[in-house]
Amino acid sequence: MTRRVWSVLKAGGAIAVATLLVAAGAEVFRTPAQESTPTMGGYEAPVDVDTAGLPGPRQPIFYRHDIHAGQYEIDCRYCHYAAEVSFSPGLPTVASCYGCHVIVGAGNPEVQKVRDAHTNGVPIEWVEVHSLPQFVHFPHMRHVVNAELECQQCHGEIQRMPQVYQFASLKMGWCVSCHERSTYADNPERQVTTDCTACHY
Amino acid sequence: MSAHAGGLLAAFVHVDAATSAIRELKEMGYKDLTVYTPVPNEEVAEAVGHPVSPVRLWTLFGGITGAFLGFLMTIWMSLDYPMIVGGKPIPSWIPYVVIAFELTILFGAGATIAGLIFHAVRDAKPAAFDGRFTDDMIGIFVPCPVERRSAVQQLLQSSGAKEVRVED
Amino acid sequence: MATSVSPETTGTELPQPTYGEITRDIAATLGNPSRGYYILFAFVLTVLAGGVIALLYQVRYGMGVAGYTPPVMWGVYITTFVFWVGIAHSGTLISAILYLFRSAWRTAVYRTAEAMTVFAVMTAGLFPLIHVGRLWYAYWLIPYPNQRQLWVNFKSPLLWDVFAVSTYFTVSTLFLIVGLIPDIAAIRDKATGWRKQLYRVTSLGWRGTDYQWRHFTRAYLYLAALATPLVLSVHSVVSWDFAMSIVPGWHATIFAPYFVAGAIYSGVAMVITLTVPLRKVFRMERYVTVRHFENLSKLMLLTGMIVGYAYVVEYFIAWYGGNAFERASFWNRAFGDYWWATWTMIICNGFLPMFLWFRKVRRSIPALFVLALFVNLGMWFERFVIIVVSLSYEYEPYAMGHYTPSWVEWLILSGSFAWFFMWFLLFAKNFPTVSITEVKEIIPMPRRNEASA
Amino acid sequence: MTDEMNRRKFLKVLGVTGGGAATLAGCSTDQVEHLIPYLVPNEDQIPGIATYYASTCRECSAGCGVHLRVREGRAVKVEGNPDHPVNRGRLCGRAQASLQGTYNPDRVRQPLARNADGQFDKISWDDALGRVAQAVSSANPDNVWFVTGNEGGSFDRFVDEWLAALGSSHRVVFEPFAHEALRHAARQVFGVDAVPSYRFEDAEYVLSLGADFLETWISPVEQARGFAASHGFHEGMGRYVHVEPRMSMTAMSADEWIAPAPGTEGLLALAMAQVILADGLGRFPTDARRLENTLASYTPDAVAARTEVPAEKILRLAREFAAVPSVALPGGAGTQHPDAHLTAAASLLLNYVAGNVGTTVVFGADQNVAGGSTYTSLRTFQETAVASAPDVLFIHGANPGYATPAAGAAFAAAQQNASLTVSFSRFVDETTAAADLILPDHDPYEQWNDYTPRVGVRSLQQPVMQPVFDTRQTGDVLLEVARQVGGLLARRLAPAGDGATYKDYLQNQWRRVQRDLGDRRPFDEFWREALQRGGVWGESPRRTMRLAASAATLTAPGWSTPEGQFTLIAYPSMSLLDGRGANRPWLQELPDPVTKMTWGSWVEIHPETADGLGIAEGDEVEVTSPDGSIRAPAYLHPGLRPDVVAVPFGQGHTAFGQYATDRGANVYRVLSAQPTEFGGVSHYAAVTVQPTGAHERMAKTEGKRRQLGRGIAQAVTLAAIHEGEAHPFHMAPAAEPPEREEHILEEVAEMQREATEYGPYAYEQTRWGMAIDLSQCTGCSACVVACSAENNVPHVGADQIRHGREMHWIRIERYFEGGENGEPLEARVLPMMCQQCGHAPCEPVCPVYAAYHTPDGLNAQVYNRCVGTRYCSNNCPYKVRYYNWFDMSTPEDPRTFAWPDPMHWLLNPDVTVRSKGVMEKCTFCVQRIRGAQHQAKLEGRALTDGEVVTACQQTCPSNAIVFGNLTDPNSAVAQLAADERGYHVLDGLNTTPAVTYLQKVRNLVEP
Repeated sequence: MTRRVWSVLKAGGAIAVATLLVAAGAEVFRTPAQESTPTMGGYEAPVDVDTAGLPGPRQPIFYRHDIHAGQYEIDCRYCHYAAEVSFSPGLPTVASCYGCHVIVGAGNPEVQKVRDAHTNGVPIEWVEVHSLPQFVHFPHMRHVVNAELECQQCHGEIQRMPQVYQFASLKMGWCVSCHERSTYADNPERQVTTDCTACHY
Repeated sequence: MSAHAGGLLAAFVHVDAATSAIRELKEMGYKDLTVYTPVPNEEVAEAVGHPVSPVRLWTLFGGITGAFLGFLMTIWMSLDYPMIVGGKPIPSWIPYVVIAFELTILFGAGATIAGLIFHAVRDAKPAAFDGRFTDDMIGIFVPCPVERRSAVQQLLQSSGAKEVRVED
Repeated sequence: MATSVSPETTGTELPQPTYGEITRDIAATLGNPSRGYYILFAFVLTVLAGGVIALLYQVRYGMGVAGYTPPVMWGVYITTFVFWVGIAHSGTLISAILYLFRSAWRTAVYRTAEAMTVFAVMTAGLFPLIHVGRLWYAYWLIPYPNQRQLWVNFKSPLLWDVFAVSTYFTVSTLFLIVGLIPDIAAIRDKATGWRKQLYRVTSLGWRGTDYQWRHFTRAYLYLAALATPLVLSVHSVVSWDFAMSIVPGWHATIFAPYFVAGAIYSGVAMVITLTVPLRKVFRMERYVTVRHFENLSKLMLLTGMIVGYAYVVEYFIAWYGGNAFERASFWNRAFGDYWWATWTMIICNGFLPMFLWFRKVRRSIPALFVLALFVNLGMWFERFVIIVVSLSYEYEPYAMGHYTPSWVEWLILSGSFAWFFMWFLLFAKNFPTVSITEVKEIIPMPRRNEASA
Repeated sequence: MTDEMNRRKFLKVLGVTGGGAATLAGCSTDQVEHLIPYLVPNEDQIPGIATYYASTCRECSAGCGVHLRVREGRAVKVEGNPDHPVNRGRLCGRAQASLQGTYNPDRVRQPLARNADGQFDKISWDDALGRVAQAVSSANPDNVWFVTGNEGGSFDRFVDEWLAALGSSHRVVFEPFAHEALRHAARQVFGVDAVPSYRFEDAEYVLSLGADFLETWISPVEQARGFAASHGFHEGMGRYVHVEPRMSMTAMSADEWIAPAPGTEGLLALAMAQVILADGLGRFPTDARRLENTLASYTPDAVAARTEVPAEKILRLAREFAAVPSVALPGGAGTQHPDAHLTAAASLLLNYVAGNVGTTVVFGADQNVAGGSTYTSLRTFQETAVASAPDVLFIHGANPGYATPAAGAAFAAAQQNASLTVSFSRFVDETTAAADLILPDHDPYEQWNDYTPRVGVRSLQQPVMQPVFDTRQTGDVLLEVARQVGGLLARRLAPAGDGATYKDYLQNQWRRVQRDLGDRRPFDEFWREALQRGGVWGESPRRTMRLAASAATLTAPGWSTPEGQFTLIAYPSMSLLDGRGANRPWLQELPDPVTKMTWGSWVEIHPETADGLGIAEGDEVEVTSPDGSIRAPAYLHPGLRPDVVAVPFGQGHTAFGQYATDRGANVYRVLSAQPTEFGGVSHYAAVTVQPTGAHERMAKTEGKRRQLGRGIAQAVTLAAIHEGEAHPFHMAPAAEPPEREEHILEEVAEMQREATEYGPYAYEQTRWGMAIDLSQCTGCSACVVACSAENNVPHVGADQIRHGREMHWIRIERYFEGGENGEPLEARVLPMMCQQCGHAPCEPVCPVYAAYHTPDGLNAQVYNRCVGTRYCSNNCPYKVRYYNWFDMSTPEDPRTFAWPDPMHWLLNPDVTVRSKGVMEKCTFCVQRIRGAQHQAKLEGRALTDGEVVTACQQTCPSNAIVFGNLTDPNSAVAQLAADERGYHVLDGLNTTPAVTYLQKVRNLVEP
């Protein structure tokens, strides 16, 4: 069968199923996660934020992505150092925070927490924001290196977030909606896989 | 019991009496009789003289829709997220026949019921009723204005009605 | 419709009851239940509770609490599923097929059979759920649009089951309800108190008017026409669960007809099992007569012989086909670990029904009752043998194993019977188990000349 | 509380991970997980990426080199060290399970001291050290004893030095299987106390006199490699004859199995030597002539009666043996009966006259089989201890309280006499349970140490991760004690220096090693390289041997059992060895390669004998000897002489943790405590066998024992191959697929090309496949454990196994052939895992696509999609799908919980932990495939053949498994798949499996 015949079939089928399953048809044709390109530079993070109103979990330290990534335009991969090589993006070691904060931010109570963590040798227990079920394996490096995606595409405008919250649903339909319409960065001929064992094993 | 226009309600024991009464009433021009029988009875039906019920068309179209949707659904769904199983073609219509068949029956039956309800409700007209009609008696309700009632009652009794009641 | 029917074919004995008597007698079966009824009902509920507890236990700890022993991955649950689906079939056969064939004698028993069908399917439908490992995800078998954007595999016979069984349930329920409407109306006009309210609602405003009958008769006819191929398809589909696989002893073209015959066979047996006591309790001897039982037993004899023939063919083909695995499998059936199950099945289904050749047996209610019980037992074992015994002796000798059901499975099995009888008891006391309308229908309406003469 | 501390410490290095056994819940992403970053950057620890550290396996004396796969600071898998001369990257099952020792929930988590009412109290290290120091300083140095196992390295020397410094010489080395007979024989024949290395690869004829060289004897992995090279199919493949009253796993690979009268293997060897000498067949050294008189009386006819082996057969064996480079191996139970030293000596003579000594039997590269341990030295200790109560008794790395006759009664008595017993054991085994103080040692993978498996090979151990519990390395403990005791002890240990640790001591030793090797580099460089390689090794030295005078004094070995009794043969368990593996659930659940029994003991009885005694399989029998009796269910083993019963070692523990305690019977109870002439324990005993009337459903994984002519495990004779008749059995003539299928494949291919990256289904690109050469597979089951370790396969316990619910994704099927009406008994093994069928019957029946076919030819199983209808398993002809009957991964159900803390740290983070109600099966290690594909993609290149290695293939000691891309004609697997011996199991079903088996080749005698 050729793709054309299918698309016809698909179209016909789509209508049929829509009529057949009016009830919940919406989700079938759910729109992919909207993209957003980061706009860096000249951004002034608000000085004091109403923490009560912020979305996302409260972290042990009120770390401001909007200041670090937004105002000072520190590259995400400076702290999340493993994103280009590993499944896991990696979390900055307390030492690497301390690297700057030994000088910077004196007097700031939140910064003080980092310093204490370093001096007492007690690791910081961050609350996980983007968590996947254990039966899903998400290779960050493939998306960052090969697919050349911006972090913001899945994580949202991190550089504008005083407190990080989950931007995308991270549900399967969300992954698939992108995969099934994407092709390879280095080979537009080849469609990105929608094979189950790409993530589930 | 006065959701209906006034009229006469006659109860018959004998089927032939009832049928003759129906015929005569129709000759007198009473088209909108309501005849009650405890069981479906062909003589009565014949006397009343309705055409064959259109419900069967509902059945037919229901069935066809079912078959059509059955194939569309199965084929479209297997193409929407294609998966290879056991080296079989992705849309393989042969096994899908089963699904199509079942949906044919399902939709056919559903449509039949729908048709039954639709037509029964549509044809419904207000008329007086007596509990015995579901038991062992045949009932005829003749809606007629007061001035003509005596004539009709006359007719009904002569044709052997067990009792004739005036309903308002 | 059958207008003037001779007493011989009506099956009701002379003197024919009048319409009034019929309504009265049948309405009398409803009324307020006796103490015995409540005791029986309480017992049924207790057994059901046992089954439910067992099921919860299984869901909590996993399928392991059942006796499954790989390679036997299907056991009592699927066996019982097929058993109940089978039971369902004769109901539709008697109510739909015999209706199309205009065989008047069905009128007395078809309502019981039809109710049995519905409740049997309701019972059967539970088992696929009970037997899946992740009951809480069973709804994934339904093709509904979901955020995963995944659909179901329509190539899988299990999917066919989902559709076949649910369709069957819907259609047979509609069929039952439609048939009930005029009767309910009849009772409505006799009943009093809360029952009258119940019937007023459930009779959907039926009055037996000319136009109502006009559409009703048609609709009923077409429903019957649809139910007939359906009933044949459903058990064929169930049989394909097995026939479509490569398991020796399952992979056989004969399965569809074989299963359908078996289904009707077991169904008729169940009808007899139900009607005999019912008739006693409700004093229905006048309507449900020995003649009806004789007809039923003839039907049982016929299907029984088809089943018996299927057994013979199975073994013959296993030998004649020359497939080593097939042969081994069947040898194992007859002489392996499970010989007892196999022989129970062959004796109960193959040999015992042969007694029905004798008119005496056919007309003796007690004999029929006992025989029917044996057939029910035998038919359960038939499914057990086909499913469990075949699986226990497949291709890989190293992986062969022996399965024995656990207490959980026995509890759930008995619970399923309780579930079935619970519904049946409720039905029998609240709705006419003999069709008022159709029994009347085969008795000609009184005519004047008769009266004068 | 201390556990908590440990967990903290662990998490500190854990890096980014949820850790633990998260289970397969729905699709909910809402559990709150915490992320704990590293405190300080750890350059060789990138979250999500595995690091490998070299170390040494200390599960037995073989000392194989290992690589530990470390993820987020926790070791998750053991793999062989490819550079290591002993095992060349391969491992046995015991090594694969060694991490279950590290993460064992029953480890001693901190120092313990016995209180007044005999219970153990938790104490601090300071307290513990104080007590020991106090005891030592107040003790009479000459009354301090130190019992160790085979330490075989610097620690060995360290203990001696420590004792010497203290002024004691009472060092006792105890290793249960110490091969005293071999050493005794070497002394008698060549005058050296050594066990040579056997070079299988150089031998074309292998004659085993009871040696289970593929299971436990000396160095199984190394020998398996050599044996595969010699006996695996190739031009001029070797022949293998096994002589033993019992068919062991090793014997199952034999071309010919000869069951002589018990204890007469040596006699057979002597007769063969006699023939070779008399007929002048061998290439023997001239001085062998001196043996003529000694051997004269052992003509084949003379010994035929006693060995019950026909004379002409002996003659034939002798001729075959002498004709080609050959090797005779004494070992196993055959060298553990009272006359076993003679058997061993006889085999040395046989090797000598056949000219094998120096070629296939190499002295010089002597094996460290037991660190010089003898049973008699332990006896001496026991007697002295009873006479003069020891002040302090140290125990490290040995469990004599279990692994000696009468289940260690004598040692227990001696231990009772000691005023203080200090155990350094990691587990509360029988010996430790009776100790006063427990100072738990680090796990081998947590400590600095080294080991010398054989002369010329020095293997290093390094800590690959933070200690799991509050344990300390015994070396450091002893140094600390020395410091606290002060005085002579402290001063004499000066080389270690003040405040020095055991690591410093070790490095000093290695400075010496560097000097000996004449290495001029700075030490640090040498040390780092050694650590990276896992040790140092060079050409192993050879010594030429000449007969000693005593060689001529050799007499005939023998063994006799009174009328009406049976000969009991107690043999080492392949998985539990002497019982030290008994607390590793993976090993307990690993089916015995011969009987397929798990989780317990059994008594092997010949079916005829069983009939005679009215015993059916599963009946409990009582085996009684003058020294005691044991009870265990009977297993009817056709590969056994009717006058012999056999019982494996390893079970019947009274302590040693939840997995070992009160399971099966300890066969040591029926063995005589009397040392044999060669100073060992006799594993033979004359016993009576009585059914007790009890019966149990046995926890074994085998269904039928015969393959009912279905050609599952196939074999072909070498002769047939030479005549070009290696035609595998086919269920049905291999049929061409009808056109219908062709065009289906076309559509499907087209479909897939558009659908995915990994290439079309019609196999123009990748199709992953496997080839398994049955002529090399020995059934050692290492792959089974490796698979469990890689894929988080849980153990299910004895009860579930009785229900046939074992979970091993790969299983070793064992079928018996022949053995009836005269024809010889043959056993065949076949590793069976998911065949990844092209037309997989399991796929179409799944209602939810949980089982489907990936574009690269994998038969995938999506756990989180599975609803558990189990239809796929019914429809799988190979029965390789395994179902989660219970929840093995959550503690809610203690009956089946497989990962009690800290065992769950062993879980492979790359593989989903399956939960209750889902089907699972072999995935061809899809996580490794995808991992390799990701890596290749990152590096912008294509995958190369052999880049993806499955866990089973990686560990296979005999290199029987090859994995790769079937559609690449140049790949190793594709070429093997095209081999004339190749066949698919049940091919007639047209399932087109991706696994090709190559027939076993039997090198039979030409008739």
